[in-house]
Amino acid sequence: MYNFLTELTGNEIIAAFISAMLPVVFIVPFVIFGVLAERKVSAHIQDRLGPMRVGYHGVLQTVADFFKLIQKEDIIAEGADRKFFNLAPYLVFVGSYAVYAALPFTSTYIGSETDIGLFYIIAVSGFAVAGILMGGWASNNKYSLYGALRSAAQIVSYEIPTALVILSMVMLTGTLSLATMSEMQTAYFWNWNIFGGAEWAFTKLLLIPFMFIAFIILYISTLAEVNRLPFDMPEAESELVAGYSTEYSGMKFAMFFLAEYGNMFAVSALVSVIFFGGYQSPFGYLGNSLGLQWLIPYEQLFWFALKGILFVLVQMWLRWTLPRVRVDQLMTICWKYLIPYSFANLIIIGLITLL
Amino acid sequence: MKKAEEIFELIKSGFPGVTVELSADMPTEPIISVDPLKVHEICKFLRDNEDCKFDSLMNLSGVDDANGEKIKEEDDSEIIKGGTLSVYYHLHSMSLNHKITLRASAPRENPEVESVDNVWKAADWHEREAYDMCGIKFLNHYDLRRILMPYDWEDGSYPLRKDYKNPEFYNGMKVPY
Amino acid sequence: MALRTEELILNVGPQHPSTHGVLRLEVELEGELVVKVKPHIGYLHRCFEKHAEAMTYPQVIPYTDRMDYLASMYNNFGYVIAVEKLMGIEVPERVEYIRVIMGELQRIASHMVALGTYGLDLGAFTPFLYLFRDREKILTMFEMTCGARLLYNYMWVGGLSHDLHPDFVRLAREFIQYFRPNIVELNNLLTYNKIFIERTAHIGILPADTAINYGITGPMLRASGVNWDLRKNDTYSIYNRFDFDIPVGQGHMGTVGDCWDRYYVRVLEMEQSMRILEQALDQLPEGDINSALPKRIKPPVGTVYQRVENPKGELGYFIISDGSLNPFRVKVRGPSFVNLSVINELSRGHLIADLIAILGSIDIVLGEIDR
Amino acid sequence: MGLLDKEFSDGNIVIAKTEDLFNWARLSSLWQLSFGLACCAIEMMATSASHYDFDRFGVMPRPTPRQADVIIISGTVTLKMATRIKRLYEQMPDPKYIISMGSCANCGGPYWEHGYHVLKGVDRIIPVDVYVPGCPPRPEALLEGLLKLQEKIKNESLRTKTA
Repeated sequence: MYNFLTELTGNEIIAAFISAMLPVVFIVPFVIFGVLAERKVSAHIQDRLGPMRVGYHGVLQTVADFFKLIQKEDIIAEGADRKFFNLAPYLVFVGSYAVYAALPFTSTYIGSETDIGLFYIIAVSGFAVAGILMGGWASNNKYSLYGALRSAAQIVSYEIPTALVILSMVMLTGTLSLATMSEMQTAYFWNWNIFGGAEWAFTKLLLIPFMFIAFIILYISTLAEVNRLPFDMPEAESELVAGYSTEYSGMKFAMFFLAEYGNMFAVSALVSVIFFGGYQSPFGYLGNSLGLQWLIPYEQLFWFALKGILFVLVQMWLRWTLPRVRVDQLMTICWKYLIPYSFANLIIIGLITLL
Repeated sequence: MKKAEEIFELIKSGFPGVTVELSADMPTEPIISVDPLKVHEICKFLRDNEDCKFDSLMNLSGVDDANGEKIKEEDDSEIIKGGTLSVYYHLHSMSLNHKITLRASAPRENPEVESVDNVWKAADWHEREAYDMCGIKFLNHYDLRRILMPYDWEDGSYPLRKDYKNPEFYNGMKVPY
Repeated sequence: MALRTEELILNVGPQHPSTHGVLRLEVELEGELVVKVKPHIGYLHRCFEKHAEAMTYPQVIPYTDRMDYLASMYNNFGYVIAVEKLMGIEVPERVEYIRVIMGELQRIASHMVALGTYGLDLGAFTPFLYLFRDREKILTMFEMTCGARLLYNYMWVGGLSHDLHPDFVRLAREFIQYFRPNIVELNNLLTYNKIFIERTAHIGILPADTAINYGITGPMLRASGVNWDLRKNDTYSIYNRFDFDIPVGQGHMGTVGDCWDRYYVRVLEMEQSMRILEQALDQLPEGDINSALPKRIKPPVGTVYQRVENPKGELGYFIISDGSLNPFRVKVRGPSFVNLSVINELSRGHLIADLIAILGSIDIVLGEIDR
Repeated sequence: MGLLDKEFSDGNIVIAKTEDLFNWARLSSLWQLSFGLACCAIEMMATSASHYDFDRFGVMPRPTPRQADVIIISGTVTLKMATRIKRLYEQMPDPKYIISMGSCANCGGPYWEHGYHVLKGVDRIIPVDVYVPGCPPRPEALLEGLLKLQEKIKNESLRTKTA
């Protein structure tokens, strides 16, 4: 995309700027949709209606929330460390936003056609930890501090199983680029990695169970990385009031909110790229059969968004069904179960690919 | 299962020289009056004695008996001089399923009663409440602070005394309607 | 300068999402470990006992409503039978039955809030709303009978304020039919959830002897394995006519007397309450509810201590009468007041998340702790 | 409170439209502080629960005062609690609103005469926007109070100071 824009405009800076701003066009509507969906999904799970009064069935609820939040007074407590306090929400947002640079939305649109997309995503999502830790510390509030420390411990721990699963997938596909990985799972859904990849061999059948294990491990650890219930330790409402965001008001709080929902989609998209073919359609393209080549990218965007949103909906479903685990149990799940299993999985997948 | 009279006899024989009285004319429950400075010993005895086994304290209440001399003040309010404040103990034995009520009355000017909170832990908060509300001082209580009223409430102002007068202001907030 | 460590003091409350009101806990923490909990109460001290001294006997009843506002019917119940005992009033059969019906419905409603908010404390939001939805049905029945949803002033000394609504019996039966499957749903959703069990089993274990020494009563005591229910062991009203069991904690998932047991005892108690309800509805006699209402309520000089099994434990009224129209002294022994005093014992050495779980399992109502 | 320090002397169409948008946003997204005091808090919970569903009006509970717009004083305010409520109110960012729910918060309710430890009306310490009478008010009454508050916000203006 960047190369295309450079040719079009002839200016690297403008091209970089435009390609950097493009995900906003996606994220903001998604967050508006996501927050509303969260409230509607939770409401319907809980036998009620959710927002109904703002627009038709409350569709404008998040818009109203947004306009209200920009009107709110920006409070910085006297004991807070102003510099870090102000910086933190942006850092958290950067952490979740930067991930979008490497996500292939369609076969033609990808922010940065880097070869090490997976590596980049793992690295850059660490930004959020720094931001949360900074915000929690700078707030000078004990609840925030607890939230921040929990969050740091949690995200850092869960990076490991994520990385291990991704590593095993890299072994299978032989690429670190998300675009290539999506491209390899083309055509029909039985070519997806979750069904053993595109290569037709007896190893494909052997791989399927281990792929499912890898998928479950990855999904659980991404759930923990974005601090969603049952792993929402950092903001555990009933224990830590609102965790690291306790002291934030107005727009800065909205940034945290934006980052959270942005992150939710980012990790869901990552899961879908790695296991479910990313932007690939499960049963061929309408554009191909109709002979309309220009239609294909739009179809791909549709499938990409659909898969991402599906996983986001699962995250919501889990959130409104399960209770929260305790902080030490969280660590137990990670270090005693997920990491050993993902190691074993890594070895087995490695052996199968050798066959 | 023992009757109040039998328990009364037990206490009397266990503590010679200590004033204990039984008022059995009450319509619903007989009450044993005991010396406020011997309450701890008697309660311990009642808890540990094989025939009593009062293992739980149901209730402990501080009461202003208002039996002293009522003096009219200039502003038409009354204050009470003399008389007693009482503490009522409702004991119950879960294993033997019998109950007894004790009363310890202390003089109003110096209401000191022994604490029983190391006999029954349940007494801890009840005693703090009786102190908070009636101003009864429990000797040997490890942590006798106000419990319901704010810690900075005026000293010597105990709401459940019959001659309690409400302050006009507390922390700059008007108290009366 | 040498490095040193000290405990961190965290103030939980009075405004905190899971203190169930305006309780304040001063928690000493070592990292996430709780070293000591110091409860500060009194943020809702509404001077009940002073009001009781200034009001006539019937006028006190609305104030009893406002103590344990989740179990108002039962607060009325305890107070009126205490005064009746003092005056020696026998109430008609129908009144006794209606009181038991109301009391048991109230017990179910109170346990619903207890279980729902307990789920909420552990992060499960949905069971809370399901239980509140079902609770509305009970409130509707109460409203039909006496016009109020929460604070009823329904039981009077010697009688009741209103007779049952003609539809009441049918609705109550329908409610039992409706609610039984919902308990199963609750169990599937929350009780037997693996995460929930992990969070509550082996947490905050209360041994039976400690419980008795602290004066703990109600579901909390029963969860510690003590078979003790005032409805059976110190029976009042007509509870001796009904056939029901007393659920006790058995340590199904962990140790006897842990948070899960305290939770589960309440689930089982709802079922037992429905059994009592069914029997009471079947036996409900006809009759005049007002025949025993005294013209003037002026009890003789004397004292009475009457205790009843409130949904939270032993609710005792100690009334001293000096023969006038106003009580001389009313002291209330609130179950939550006593139950809460054990929190330091229970939560020492647990994590801060467990402290919330333990606090929730005690099921406190601040209105009654502070009175 | 006026939202801007200086008044706009003559309203023009731009200000009027912006104002409408902002008022609409404020009134449709009133996040309440999840904070209960006494009996009324149970009715407040019932209002948030499935049957009455506060969420329909965009009311969402927030546990921290920093993110709340409206605080519902649901129950008796005691002297010990009064200073804390004042502090909570001060911790909330502007624009903020207060619903006083129930007789106790309005005027002391049944505790007005002998309540030596009860503050006779929360308006003695913080300004109240809407009073909801009742002991406790039914959930419908609280919803009505919320609608009244929305009406009030609708008529707020950037041009004149309202308080």
